[in-house]
Amino acid sequence: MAQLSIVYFAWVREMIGRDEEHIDRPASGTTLAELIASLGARGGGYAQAFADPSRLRAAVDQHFVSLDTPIGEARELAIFPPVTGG
Amino acid sequence: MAQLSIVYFAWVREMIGRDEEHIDRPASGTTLAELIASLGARGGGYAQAFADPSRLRAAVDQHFVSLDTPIGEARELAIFPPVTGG
Amino acid sequence: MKRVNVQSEDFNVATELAALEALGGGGIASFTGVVRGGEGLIALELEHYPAMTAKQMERIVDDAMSRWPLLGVTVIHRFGRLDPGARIVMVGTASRHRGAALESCAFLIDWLKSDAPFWKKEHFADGATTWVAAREEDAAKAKGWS
Amino acid sequence: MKRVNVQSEDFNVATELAALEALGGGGIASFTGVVRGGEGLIALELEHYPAMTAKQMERIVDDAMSRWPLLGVTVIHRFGRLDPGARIVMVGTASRHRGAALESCAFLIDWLKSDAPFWKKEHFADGATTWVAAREEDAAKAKGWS
Repeated sequence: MAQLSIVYFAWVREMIGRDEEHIDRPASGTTLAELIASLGARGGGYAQAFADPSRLRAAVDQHFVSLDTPIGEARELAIFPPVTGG
Repeated sequence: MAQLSIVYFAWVREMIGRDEEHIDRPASGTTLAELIASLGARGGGYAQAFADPSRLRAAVDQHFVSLDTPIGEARELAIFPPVTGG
Repeated sequence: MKRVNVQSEDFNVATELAALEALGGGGIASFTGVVRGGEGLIALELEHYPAMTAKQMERIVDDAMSRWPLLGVTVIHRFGRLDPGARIVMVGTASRHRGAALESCAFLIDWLKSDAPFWKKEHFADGATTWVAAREEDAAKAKGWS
Repeated sequence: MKRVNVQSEDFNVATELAALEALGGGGIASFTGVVRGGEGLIALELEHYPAMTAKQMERIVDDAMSRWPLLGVTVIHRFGRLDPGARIVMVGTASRHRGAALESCAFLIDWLKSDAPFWKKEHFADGATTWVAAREEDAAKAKGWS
């Protein structure tokens, strides 16, 4: 089964307590929202970080995407709060 | 009779061949357009510079004004082409 | 000329602007963002997504260069821990037309705010820290360009 | 901070921007205009109306400061004979809000173009000279702010 790297930034990273992990990639039709919900079900920091998906943003293979995007053949998923650069 | 300084800039100055002169100030109700027409009547460089008043701009006592402004109690009149700074 | 840099060290605005001036364009616009002090702030920490940041900034710059007739664009964004008064970001644009230089500069900084993967954390004198919240206004400004 | 200067000598953009950065505002915008070369141009000569120029530039700066919440404005305009590539003018603005800094910078350069008493004469390699004609577009841009 293909692997998916997940990287976390800012308070998402801090709540989860890690900046990266590797999981078996779920079926290609799985949306990011569904994957995030399944990660949240782990409880603890995950549940806390992913309690309100409207506060989350994501990028797949370094492109911003909305949470209703299917994971497809993604190799890297990033989950983070809205950006605040500039 | 009160004196009026007239200063010229850019091609107006070059056509007239001087950058400043002093005249007796005309009656306060005289508009700049009327004064410019009377200067143009001197002929030569004046006639050439003032042939087309739509190409001229003016300032009275260092404030931009339109040519239909009366000369009033002005002490310094400036006549020049549209500005091209910046 | 296209120069995009993500770096922890400071940059020299004068050097960057001189390179843009040398392109012979006539007009150079710039914006520099610095860490605002006050209210007990002792440091601003900038986290970013290294695999994505420079790539994403290149995309934004390419977009600006396709929208305006630009001779050069420089975008530098710092990351790491910055003191109050430190420079965070600069955008510089050069064009034959002042409007193009000014508008593209505003476009770029608006898009960096809403579309570059950076996150700011404020550190205060009392030990408190806060992740800066994104402002809806910033997202709206960026969308206003599309 | 308000700094308005009309001078024949060059200015140092870095020094000017550093003074604006030191105001603690968070955002500094600038525009620098340089003499465009090409088409045989060997010099640009800027004539101005000394009794009026600085006064008029002060008025424009005061207007900008009443429209936007600015911590500092710097406007420097040169006169005299300038070589291709030489700096002619710079506008710098500092504000807590990047929008205010960027917009007021654009406002100021638009107004300098239409409302500061300068005239440009181009000198060409073949000895020809031309007074630069005002562009209606510039007057329209300035009026667009009112």
